[in-house]
Formats: sequence, C-alpha cells, structure tokens
Amino acid sequence: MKLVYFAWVRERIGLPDETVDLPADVNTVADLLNWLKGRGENYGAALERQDIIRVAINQEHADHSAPLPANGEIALFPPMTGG
Amino acid sequence: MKLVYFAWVRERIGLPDETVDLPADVNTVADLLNWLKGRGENYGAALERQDIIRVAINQEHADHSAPLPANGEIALFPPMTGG
Amino acid sequence: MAPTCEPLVRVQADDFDLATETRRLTAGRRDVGAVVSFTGLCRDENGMLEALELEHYPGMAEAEIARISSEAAGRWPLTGLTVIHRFGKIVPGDNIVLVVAASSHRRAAFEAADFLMDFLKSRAPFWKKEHVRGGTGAGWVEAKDADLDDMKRWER
Amino acid sequence: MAPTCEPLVRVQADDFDLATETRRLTAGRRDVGAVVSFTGLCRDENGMLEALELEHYPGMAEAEIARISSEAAGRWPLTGLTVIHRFGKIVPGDNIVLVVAASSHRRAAFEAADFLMDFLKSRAPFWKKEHVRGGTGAGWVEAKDADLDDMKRWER
Repeated sequence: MKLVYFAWVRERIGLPDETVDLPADVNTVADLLNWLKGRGENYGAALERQDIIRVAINQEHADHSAPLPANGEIALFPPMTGG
Repeated sequence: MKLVYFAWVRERIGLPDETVDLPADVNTVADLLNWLKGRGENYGAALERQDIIRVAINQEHADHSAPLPANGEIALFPPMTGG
Repeated sequence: MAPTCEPLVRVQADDFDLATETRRLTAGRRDVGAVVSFTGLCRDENGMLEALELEHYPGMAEAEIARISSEAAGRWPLTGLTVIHRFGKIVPGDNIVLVVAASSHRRAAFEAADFLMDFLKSRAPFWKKEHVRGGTGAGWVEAKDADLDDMKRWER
Repeated sequence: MAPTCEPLVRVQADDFDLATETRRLTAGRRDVGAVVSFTGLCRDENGMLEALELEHYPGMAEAEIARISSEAAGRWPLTGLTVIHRFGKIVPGDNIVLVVAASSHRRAAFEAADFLMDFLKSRAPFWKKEHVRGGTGAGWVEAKDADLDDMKRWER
C-alpha cells in the first residue's frame, strides 16, 4: 500500500511517502493509524492526536471507520487550511 | 415648491419638473398627490396608482404621511429598478 | 456604528473597469484578506432586447448610494468599498453596476457586497426602460416584490 | 442535479488575473446578468509575516475542487464557474485563491461563490505554513472551528 503524508504529518514522520506491506488484521483506516503508531517515535509524534488526522483513500476524503482498499494510495494529513 | 418627476411619472405628466404654489391646506405628501391629481388628466394618469408612487423630499426617501417642508424639492417617481 | 472605511461612490455614463477598481482597494496593502466583487450586466432575456435605457435622479442617486455604503461600512469591518452605477443607454453584455468590498475577513466582504446590491435594487433612484429590437416599442421594467423581500433579509 | 455549466478548475504556482477570468465568463454572451468574484489574499496580521508557504496534495487538490465546483453548478443555475488556487510561496498582498461565479441572477452567483469558499477552506487539501520575519521560525496555520461552522450553513 502506498502511504503519502502532508504538512506536519509529513514533517514529523520525516518522509513524504512510503510503500508498506500491511498485516492481515489491518482492515480499516483506524487500524492503519494504530499500526503506524507502533512503528516508531516519529510516527507516534505525527499521529498523537489521532482523532484530528484527516485521511484520503485514492484522493477522496474518508472516515477513520472506512475499510482500506486492496491497493491504492492512502494519504494522512492535518485539517486543511487552504482557501 | 419645486416638483421633479422621473420615469413613467415624468412621461405621463409630460414635464421633467415644475414649480408650483401650494394651497395652504396641502401639508403632507398625501395632500400633495391628491391636489396634483385634480390638476388635469395627465396628472390623473401619472398618479392613478397613488399607493405605489415613491416620494423623495430634498433627495431623501419619504413616506406619504410625511409633512412637506417650507421649501425645497419634492420628487415623485415609480418604484426603483436599478442595480 | 462609525463607518470602517471611506466608501467611493460614482454614478456615471461611462463603463468601469473591474481590475482597476479592485487594485484601488488592494495595492500596497497587507491587511486585505478578502475582496468580493459583484458586477451586474445587461442581460437579454428573450433575444429581443436592443438596449436598456437607465434614467436616474442626479444628486439623489449619489446621495442614496453613499448612505447605503456608509451603513454597510458601519455594519461590517471593511478595509474598502466601491460602488459604481451607470446610467444612459446600455446594450446586452455591457456592465450596469459594480460593487467591490474588501475586508480582512471573507464573511464581511461577502455580506457587505450582498447587502449593497439588495439595497441598490430597491432604494437607489434608477429606472430601467427596455428598448425592443426593430424599434417596435419601449417599456419600463416593473419592480419585483422579490427585490423588496431580499432587502428585508437585512432587518435587525 | 446535473451541473448547469462546466466549471474551470486550476491549481497553480503562478498568479491569476481577475479581469481575464471574469472576461472568460462574460465575453460575447447576452445571458449573464451577474458575476460575483471572490479573491483571497495573503494578509499580514501582526506585521511579522514574511511569507506563506502553501503545500498541496497534487491530484487530489484538483479533484476535490472539481467535486465541490460540480456540486455548486448543480445546486445553482450558473452560466460559468472558475476556481483557481495557488500553491508555493506567497507574500503579504499577493493572491491566494479566486472564485468567479456567473449566472443570470444575482442570488445564485452570490450563493455559489460563498459556498465554494466555505468548502475550499475545509475540504480542499492545502496547508498553510507561516514564515516569520527575520527567519525566527515557521509554523503551520491551525484550522479554525469557525470554518467548519461556515461549511455547515449549506447542509440540507
């Protein structure tokens, strides 16, 4: 699965994107966030306030309860401040 | 008193403006409209739908119940359609 | 409330330029976050309109727009406000009216421009006469109740 | 509802030109009665801002703005709609975002532009970082609850 990060999520993790193999029990966006937090301090710092992290699946906004697709691009980012 | 007319009020009366001597018992805008209607068919046609005639006293909107000033400019016109 | 800016009001036969008027409210400033412009154009509803003729009450037109503009500048925190209304003969596709409202915040700019247009429609002394194609006649545009209703949205 | 026009969406580093974008929606037409534009500019709140840096999600930014634009063109009868959002480094006084909505009727143009801005603020994937004068640091702008509230105005 391709993961992409933006703004302070990107800065704290220290990567703009990465490709990961997900364990079989990671089925939803919330599962993904919990699994990522266990990968290191940088992920823990980026995803500390897990409830405010916004998620897009294949470039469309998704809830934390959304199921992950078989493949594609999952983006994690802070609340948006455009406009 | 100077009277000025606009749009179809002006066209029906046939004058853009005129100066009149008002009788002593013409004290309000409504009195003025009633008095003008007696001055001829053209005034009658212009002021037939008396309730929709808009009035300005010295270039400020006024109600039909407003008292007339000692002197100045009274304008009569249809509902506005600018913008 | 005291006006938050000095509105610029013009009543003129000539056309206006949106870019020039917008630049006037933003050039050299760092405090403007939002500019909302409204341009009203002459529209040909059924393919028969040759031109609109806009009559106005000279003197009162400027004074009434200035009163409405000052009220807007008192109700919303604006950094600039410009209102230009044309008179005379205007053909389909041409400009009739321009409102430009600038503010630090977008909601103030939107609301002030919207308010201005509602009040201009129902209180500024202008009258539109339609000249129909082929010279078969001309008629005065009737005022719409909807425009009065729009104005009532702002009562408080 | 099916969109009433084909919106034009651009996400770009370059500046935009209000006059050009407005002309694109009005030139040669007789059916446009109202054009509302919103320009969002980089504002320096306390005299300390050197520049904003706008990060965006390429691909999704365009797609999300196109989705919001299509919804607006389905909700209101528009004759044209253009949305341009810049990214990269932007200094105080410079443009960030432009919405131009054209319609036969003024209320549709106002509401569509207002709707677009509320949704862009809270749904378009852009993030602002503030660079402070003298190079003493940079910080990400926090999202405002008020912007989410603004978006809720349009629920129905």
